Amino acid sequence: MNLDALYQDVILDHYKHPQNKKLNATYDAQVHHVNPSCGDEITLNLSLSGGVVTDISWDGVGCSISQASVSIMSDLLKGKTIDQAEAISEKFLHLMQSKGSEKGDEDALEDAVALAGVSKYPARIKCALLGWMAFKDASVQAQ
Amino acid sequence: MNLDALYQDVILDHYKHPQNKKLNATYDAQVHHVNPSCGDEITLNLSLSGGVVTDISWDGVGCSISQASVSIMSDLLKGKTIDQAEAISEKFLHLMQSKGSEKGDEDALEDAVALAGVSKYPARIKCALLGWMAFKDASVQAQ
Amino acid sequence: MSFDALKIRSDFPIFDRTIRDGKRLVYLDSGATSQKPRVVIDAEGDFYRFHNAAAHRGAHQLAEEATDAFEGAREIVAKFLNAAIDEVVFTKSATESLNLIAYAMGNAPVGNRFHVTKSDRIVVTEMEHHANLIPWQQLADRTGADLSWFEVTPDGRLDLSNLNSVITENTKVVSLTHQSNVLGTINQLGAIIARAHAVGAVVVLDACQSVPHMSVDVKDLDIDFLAFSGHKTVGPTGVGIFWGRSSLLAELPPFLTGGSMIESVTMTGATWAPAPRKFEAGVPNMAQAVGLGAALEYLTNVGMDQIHQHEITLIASLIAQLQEIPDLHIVGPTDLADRGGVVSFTVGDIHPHDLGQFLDNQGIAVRTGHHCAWPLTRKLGVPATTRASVYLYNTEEDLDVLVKGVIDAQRYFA
Amino acid sequence: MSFDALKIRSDFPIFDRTIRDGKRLVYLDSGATSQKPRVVIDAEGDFYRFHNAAAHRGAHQLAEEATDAFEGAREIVAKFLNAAIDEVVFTKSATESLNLIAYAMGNAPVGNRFHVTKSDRIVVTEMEHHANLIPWQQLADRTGADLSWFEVTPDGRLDLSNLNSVITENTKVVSLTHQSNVLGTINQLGAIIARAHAVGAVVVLDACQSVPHMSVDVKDLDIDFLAFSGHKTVGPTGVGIFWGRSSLLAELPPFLTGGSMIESVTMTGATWAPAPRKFEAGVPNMAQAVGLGAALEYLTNVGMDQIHQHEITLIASLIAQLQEIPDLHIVGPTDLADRGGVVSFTVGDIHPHDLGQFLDNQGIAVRTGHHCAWPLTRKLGVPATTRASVYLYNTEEDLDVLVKGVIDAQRYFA
Ligand SMILES: Cc1ncc(COP(=O)(O)O)c(C=O)c1O
Ligand SMILES: Cc1ncc(COP(=O)(O)O)c(C=O)c1O
Repeated sequence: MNLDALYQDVILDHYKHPQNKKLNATYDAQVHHVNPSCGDEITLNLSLSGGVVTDISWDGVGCSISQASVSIMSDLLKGKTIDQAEAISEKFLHLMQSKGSEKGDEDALEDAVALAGVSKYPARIKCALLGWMAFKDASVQAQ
Repeated sequence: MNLDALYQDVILDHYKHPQNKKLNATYDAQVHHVNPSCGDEITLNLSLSGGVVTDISWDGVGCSISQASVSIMSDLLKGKTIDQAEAISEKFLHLMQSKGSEKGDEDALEDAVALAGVSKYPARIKCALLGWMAFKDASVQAQ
Repeated sequence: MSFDALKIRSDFPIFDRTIRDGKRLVYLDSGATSQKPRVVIDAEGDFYRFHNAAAHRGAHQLAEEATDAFEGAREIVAKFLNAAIDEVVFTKSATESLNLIAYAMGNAPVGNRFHVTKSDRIVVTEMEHHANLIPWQQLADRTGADLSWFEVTPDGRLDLSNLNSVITENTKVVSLTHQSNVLGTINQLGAIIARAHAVGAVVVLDACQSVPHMSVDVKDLDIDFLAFSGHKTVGPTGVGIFWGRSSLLAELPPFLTGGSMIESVTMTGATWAPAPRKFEAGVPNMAQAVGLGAALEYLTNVGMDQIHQHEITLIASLIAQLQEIPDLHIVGPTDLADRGGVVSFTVGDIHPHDLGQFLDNQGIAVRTGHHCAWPLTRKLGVPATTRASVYLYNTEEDLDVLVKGVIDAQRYFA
Repeated sequence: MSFDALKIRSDFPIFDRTIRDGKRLVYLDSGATSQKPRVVIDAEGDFYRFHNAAAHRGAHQLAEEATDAFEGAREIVAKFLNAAIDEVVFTKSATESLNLIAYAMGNAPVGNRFHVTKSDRIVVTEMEHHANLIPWQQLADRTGADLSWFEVTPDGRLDLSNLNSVITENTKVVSLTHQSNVLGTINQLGAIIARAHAVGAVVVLDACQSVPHMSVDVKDLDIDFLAFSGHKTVGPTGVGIFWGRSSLLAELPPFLTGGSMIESVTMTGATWAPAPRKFEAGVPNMAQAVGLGAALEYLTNVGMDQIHQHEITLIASLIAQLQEIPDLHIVGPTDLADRGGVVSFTVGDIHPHDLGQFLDNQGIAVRTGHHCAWPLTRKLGVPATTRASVYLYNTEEDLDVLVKGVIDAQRYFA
């Protein structure tokens, strides 16, 4: 196995320089999610306006996969409509469940395709999904 | 295996014609014992006088081994001193635990040596001991 | 392919051994526990040989493989019962599964739909195995709830004539066996489930004697919870299943607590993972779960309907032959409708323990006693019975040996 | 004979396989679960192949043999712990054993010495595994009793400075781990046990991390109850041990109820068999108990003192090597007194999950996370740690591979 396929530069970059990792004081929904098996935690603030994701900010502790994934997600989904964000999230979930058989739709997922390698490591899929699940939860609460 | 070594004539005789199987109305101790794994039950009445077993009477349901054993025991221990009865009971217990390696002390155990074959069948030892355990319990209570 | 019990038997290594100085093993005690095919023994061994690690607890390859094997087994069980994967909980036995639901209900706080108080009722039947009776007695004791039961008719069926006065408006749970392990009776569940659901009670099915022997579809049956044991299902010892409707498992509090069933823990309290994890505290019985998966796949390959048909054919034949024997009394239904592969009987004055011993001496394994259903045995007015139970590896020849054995015993103890 | 870990390793089939494209398996996760020697796998298989039947439940030869095998295993466990045979209870896991005692105490009626009320206290420690924490939280919740605990010092030892104010006169039970599964600390029990007994409390020892690794004598320790898991003791999954002093087991109410644990049963109530049967409801995990027996015999043959010495030697070497690595921080005692074969650490900013993944890619299996001791991890101020744990089959070479792996990881994630 080539570890570089898992730890792509995009991931390590996001890990070292996470985007939107500073909780915005105003938000429409705040959620706190944990990964009980490893102890990773995330708090995510979401703002919506007229069916559009106007802001995602977050804070948390976790491994490079979970941190990079939420960083990428926050960049990617900001500015999208709720419907678009849901569709992208669905695609990302599908990619994670692909057991290494898919590369991901780069047009929709952009940087998030760098996480494709995670799908070969069942124990890490939850890391990659932590932020996305938090977003999903927050978007339900905010609507 | 020869089943006749287990079901000796003495046993079948006692089974068909059990001794002292009619509860005496007067007694110093009455006990009720069950064998939870097969449902066998026995009620035993014991009378003592001056350190001597003056009467053992009983009633119950059970297999040939348990019925014959209590019948033999009641015959054997009546008239003995408590000390003698305890010594005989110890010898019988020892015989039952012998896994078929002993024949039993016929002077002390008399008809009860016919039960020696039971010691080869672990599941039946409890049957053979049911009455003896009831006696032991009753003799403690009566003293 | 026609059903070939002899061929099936060759999959089970234990039949290569002999009993009591060279006699062929005639195993008629599958109601107590079933024998295991080679594929099950190997599945358990191979787990240890190739994939052993703590499932759900490591980021290394072995832990991934152990998790896959364990979760793969859950998928097989779900498919076997026509259930959703997350509805399947691994326990150590049906006994644990039944204690799980009874204790978990006892843990339910006010406001939870499972909360039990002294104004509630718990309903069982007179033909329950101790495992589906005592846990409910204990729950009734702890909560003050009333324990009621359906009686058994002289021919060994449930008496449902008082259905509405047994399952009252305040009934919280109805727990009963699918098939009696003593009588062979297969209980007809429709009216009971309808009434239970009408009063808002949940229905728990003790499927120990049905899941191994016929196809059981939890959706079709419309029950709420189900329990069975792996060891009666040609699977390993040390594993059982607790199944529950997803929406109900979400509300049911946990039973055993500890590692892997939590969401978050502090020194003063904890929150729970979603089902099934909430009900699986600790490093699970992984090798046994995997063995159970192999067992259910084995049974599926043979065909559950074929197995059931085979058993019915055998039991019809056995009942007919036993009825010919003077002084032999069958305890339980003799008509074949709604009846599984278990026959209990008494033979004149011969105590079952003596009969069992005699048969054992011929290589025949039967069970004697109250079969862990003591209240039923008392009700039937017998101190004990002898029970023969059949499974996929039994043949007509096994029955012939048994019938001859009973007749010889009559002569021996005459 | 000198201790030969390589020879021992050859008894464990899993080491014949490779990890991640051909790398040698360096298994440093025995704290989570141990690997199994051939004799254990075979003992479980042979039970099914030759002796399988329901123990204690049949009058036939197979049932006799199954009973002998199962009870023989109990004898081995008793000898291993220096306990009386009837004091050994088979459970499915340490988790069940610890739930057993907590629930059974909750079942104790007024007048029973185990009866718990809101004026009682339950004492644990901050270094407990969830399995020895949450069951007590739950008991405290159900009864209103107060839950208190010993804190952990910065160097990873129990802080006993407030012994008498933690174990108060109203303390009913003190339950603690013998060896921390995170820190490696072996707790010194003398003062705790003396104080507990002085106030009439019983002492429960979670021996999951000690029984597999050193000789544990329950009489010598003067404890009251003990729990451990078979799967960490080179034994099968699906089996654990609950040990209790004979006189206490006699008074402790049962936990799981059902078949084989009863004396008599009616529709309205039941009475109990004496221990250990009272605590073993249902057809037991026979094959797993037999496998555990084989495991303990295997360990005894190797020698528990030799195993402990081997682990101490390895861990001393490992700690020394880890301390050389810049940015690596050992969580737990670094002095070797009273310390077992477990080392947890953090490496700079590298998240344990990433480190574990990197090591896995080299064939090295370690555990990462909170190790089911989340309150301890919080207290230590780290979100998670990486844990290496050694056992009889590990070698200096395994440690070299680990140390090199950690250094390479630092470079990779730099
Ligand atoms: C100290 C300690 N206690 C309890 C347990 C629980 O053991 P199990 O999960 O086997 O029930 C473990 C292991 O996971 C442990 O390390
Ligand atoms: C009808 C029924 N219920 C429950 C049980 C209990 O199963 P186990 O002992 O495997 O837990 C049995 C078997 O013993 C049974 O036949």
